[in-house]
Amino acid sequence: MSECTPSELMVAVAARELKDHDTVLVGVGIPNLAANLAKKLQAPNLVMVYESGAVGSNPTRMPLSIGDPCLVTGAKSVCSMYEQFAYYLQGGRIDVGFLGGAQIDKYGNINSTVIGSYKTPKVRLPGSGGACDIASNVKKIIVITPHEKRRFVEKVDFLTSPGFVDGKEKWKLLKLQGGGPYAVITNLCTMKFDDVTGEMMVASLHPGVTIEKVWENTPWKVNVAAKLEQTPPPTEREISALRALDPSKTYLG
Amino acid sequence: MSECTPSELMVAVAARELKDHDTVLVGVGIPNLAANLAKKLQAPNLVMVYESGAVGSNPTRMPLSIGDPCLVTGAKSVCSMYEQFAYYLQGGRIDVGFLGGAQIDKYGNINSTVIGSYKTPKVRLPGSGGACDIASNVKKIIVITPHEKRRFVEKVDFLTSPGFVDGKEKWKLLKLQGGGPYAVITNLCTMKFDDVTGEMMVASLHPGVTIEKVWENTPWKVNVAAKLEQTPPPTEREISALRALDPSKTYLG
Amino acid sequence: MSTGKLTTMKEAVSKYVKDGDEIYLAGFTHMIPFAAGHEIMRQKRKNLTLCRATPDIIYDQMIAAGCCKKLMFSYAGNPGVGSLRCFRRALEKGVPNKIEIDEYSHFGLSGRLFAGATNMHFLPMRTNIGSDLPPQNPNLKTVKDPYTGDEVSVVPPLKPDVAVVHVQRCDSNGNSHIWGIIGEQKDAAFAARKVIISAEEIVEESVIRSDPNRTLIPDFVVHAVVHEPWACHPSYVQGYYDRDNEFYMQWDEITKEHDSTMKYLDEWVFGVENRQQYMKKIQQEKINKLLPKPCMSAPVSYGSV
Amino acid sequence: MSTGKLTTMKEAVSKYVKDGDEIYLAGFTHMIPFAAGHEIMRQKRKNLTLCRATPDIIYDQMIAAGCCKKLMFSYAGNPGVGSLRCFRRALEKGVPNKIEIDEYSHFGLSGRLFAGATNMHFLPMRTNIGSDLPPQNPNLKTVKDPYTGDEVSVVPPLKPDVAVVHVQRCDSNGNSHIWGIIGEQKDAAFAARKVIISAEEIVEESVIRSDPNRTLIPDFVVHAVVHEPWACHPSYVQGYYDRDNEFYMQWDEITKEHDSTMKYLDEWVFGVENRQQYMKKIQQEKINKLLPKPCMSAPVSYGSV
Repeated sequence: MSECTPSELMVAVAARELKDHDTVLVGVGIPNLAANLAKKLQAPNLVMVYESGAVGSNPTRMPLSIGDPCLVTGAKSVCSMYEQFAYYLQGGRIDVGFLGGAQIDKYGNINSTVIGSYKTPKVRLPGSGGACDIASNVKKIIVITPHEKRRFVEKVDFLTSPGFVDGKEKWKLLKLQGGGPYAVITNLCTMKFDDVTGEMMVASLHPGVTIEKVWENTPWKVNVAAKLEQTPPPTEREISALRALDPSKTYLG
Repeated sequence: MSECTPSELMVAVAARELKDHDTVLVGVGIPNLAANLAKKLQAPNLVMVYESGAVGSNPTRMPLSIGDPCLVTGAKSVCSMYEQFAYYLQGGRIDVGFLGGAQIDKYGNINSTVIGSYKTPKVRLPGSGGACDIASNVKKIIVITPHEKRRFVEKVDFLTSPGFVDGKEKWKLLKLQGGGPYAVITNLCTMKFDDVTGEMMVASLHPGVTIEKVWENTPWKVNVAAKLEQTPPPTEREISALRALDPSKTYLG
Repeated sequence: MSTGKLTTMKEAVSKYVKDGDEIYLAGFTHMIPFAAGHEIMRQKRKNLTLCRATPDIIYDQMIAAGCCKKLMFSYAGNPGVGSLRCFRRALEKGVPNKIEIDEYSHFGLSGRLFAGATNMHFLPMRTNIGSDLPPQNPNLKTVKDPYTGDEVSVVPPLKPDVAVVHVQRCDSNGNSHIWGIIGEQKDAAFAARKVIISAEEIVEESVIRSDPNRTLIPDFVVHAVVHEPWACHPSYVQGYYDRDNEFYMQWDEITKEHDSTMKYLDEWVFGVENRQQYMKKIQQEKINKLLPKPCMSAPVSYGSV
Repeated sequence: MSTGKLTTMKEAVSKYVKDGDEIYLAGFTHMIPFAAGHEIMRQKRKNLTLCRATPDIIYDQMIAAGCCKKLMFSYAGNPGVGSLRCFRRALEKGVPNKIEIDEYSHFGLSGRLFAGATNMHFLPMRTNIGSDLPPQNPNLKTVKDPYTGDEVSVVPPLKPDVAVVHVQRCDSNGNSHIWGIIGEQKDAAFAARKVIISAEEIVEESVIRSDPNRTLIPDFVVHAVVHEPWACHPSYVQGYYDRDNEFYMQWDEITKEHDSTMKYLDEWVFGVENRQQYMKKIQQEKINKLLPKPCMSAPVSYGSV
């Protein structure tokens, strides 16, 4: 295994989840790196779509926001904000959406709105942005997050973006067109979701990590998949391609 | 009075109904001539909008359809079909719409769908096109039509585009945002609509026309406005400007 | 240049258009895809539901050729001329076969396609109220506005099996620049399950990427790309050739009888193999008259640091 | 060239922005109208409802300056950096005054504006279901889909009193060419009762008419036109100047305290008379770094016979 930082590990593992010809709704930072890494490796025909309306961007430098002008210069297509959400996201044309947030719970629900109560916030966070829309409409939600106790909670303070809500049976009644949460990738492991209950479970342990270490860093005793796998370590090829994408280590520090 | 054809008379009279800065939804032929005549005379800032999405067209020849390429070359703006109907028409931004049809009744309802019954048509006409949408949303509907008994009927075979439907009281309950029918301009007279009942009434007789002649050519005894006016005859200026717009007499024959 | 999704119209129609399909040949007067329509007729597709706001001459031809089971439309006229006689003959007399109709206003039908393209449950719109059309068409329903209590007309999304969209220029994967009257081209491409693009010009991807706001259709919704110059004659392509208005007027004469219509189709559709042969039959003099002088857009800069 | 609706930002704000108004300074990262925001602050407008999906630094400044009664938004962050500290200070601590919030997702708020621009009764959308936001916002309702019986989330139209939209180029009457990230610029202009356009360049009408598909805003919806180069700094204008990312990062530092924020505003907003003076205070070296190389669009022909 190549020596790598926890961020590099998460990005390398996340990139593997993307298939050639997938359409991905990309945010800046870590998800952008994962998408670009996949494009350099197994998914040369990955379609990158940004909330800002840019499609098929070809940036010559690292974009600093999803509205960065370098995402427009030489893009394949750019449309308005309502059109982006309506034609692409509501249109059911996005395979994978990356999300993050301050809290995530065992059903993959995400909170990026408020810590404490909505009316009297302890900490007011930025809010949904496109997150609730992405969560409701993409085929696979992938969450990349450091594995910290304050981020993993049994129940989010505020449900900004639906995962399986109260469990998969009830979730089906809501008839969201999206496929719901697919994977949560941390610096310790990859978690997926039980087909029947919709509960998070550890699917694969990253190199050198034990299930006990995952439990230590999760506030509830998270389930384990029937067949617990070992995450193949990042290859030289993955790491060197990744570092070339962020030479100044803005996101991979 | 200048010598003029019935078509020239109708166009000249219709053009007078347009004010400077009005937005007009223009069809080809007669309405196009009326709008262009008004623009040359009292309404230099008339905004001409076409169903095809063209706005502020500047055609160098007579357009042969509302989708004619000459309406696009040098236009101010062009948008998609849904956008044209949604932003302009539904947006409540059109002051005047010109309509025609096979039949018009005493409440200004228009039939451009079928003579006979819908399921077993005697004559199948083209259908609404944008007519129902225009009738429902413009502030003033103006109808230009030859005064013929087969065109004026007490009740249309099929209501394609709403006038005052069954009368103004009931029409108000439908809450259309448009202002309803405003004027019907024929080769004999200009008819307007009773404020209370919404019924058609003769408002102004064209030069040399008697009310009896109007009644002879209308299948019901159409009402007469409290103050019946005389249409001022077309001026030399109107007629010469008009003829310059259609030198080959395609529509003014 | 990569060959991407490039194919012939013959192949594209053979692969993507099936008997019984609901198809949308896009265009509001502008860029009506005649070449695709003719190829569908040559391949003798049957029981099609033909959808477009303005059926135009091409659907009149397809009705005469017996391809059509149902017409979905909002204005069944010959724009600027009068009736569509083949449509009327089928509807009024069952020649060559009875057809069903599914009728809307322009706003209603373009709204159905927009709702399909953006995958809405339904689309509320300010029209149809007071008209006699809703009682004839069960797709036109009303919903109570939860904010005002008013009854609002709504239409359901339309998602055709196949759309054919003609464009001025695209790359070999189907990233398409369209300008002039853009009608329902974008909505048709996003609403349909399969999309065939025909184009006046196939250009390098760099040309497309030089003006991304002009790209109304991105490649990944496109299944086949056909390089087909003059695909739209007698309709037109802004900046490339004008509408053949003479032919639109002649069509009224040609279609006076079903026999005279079939004679025309035998010569100009079934009697040729493809669009190239069709164009060879048209006199150069006539073609020259349809060629516009260039009238170029002022360029803009997309530069970033 | 006709002077049309040309005026100064001072005049335009004075005439069209009133205390208590609901205003929409448009832009999704791109072309945020800072010049208009600063002028509104200088004219000490109060009790404004500030609407935009991404409030960005300009609304953070206006909140600190005490102009804001309510913030309507969907993402109250400093894009690419972190929090909007003035927003949080007002919401969490009432400094300089308590503000109300009216919150949506991006799709929800851009949908409200689209519904306002196109005057819909309400807009159905696939979002909000399952989220905790609808119970907090009475504007988010559901309607039963008459075709499937499903419960569908809907939003009401948004029609602000005033919109300010910055554009790359327009004529003196406000016919505007916009490219790059076009965000909700068109929808803001069509939804609002009064529209102020600021522009990098005022061009002859013939430039606009050379490319009508690029005209997202037609003159007759526009009330005032202001020629205001660099109106968007520290935001950006595609093809004209890049985003001043350094400043976006500095803002986090500047706003650590209310006092330090006010010190910035005293110097850069209240301490200058207009945008020209603001720009004079910025070092030429910094400005040069923001200037992109041209990257021109391939032109198209709009010719007709």
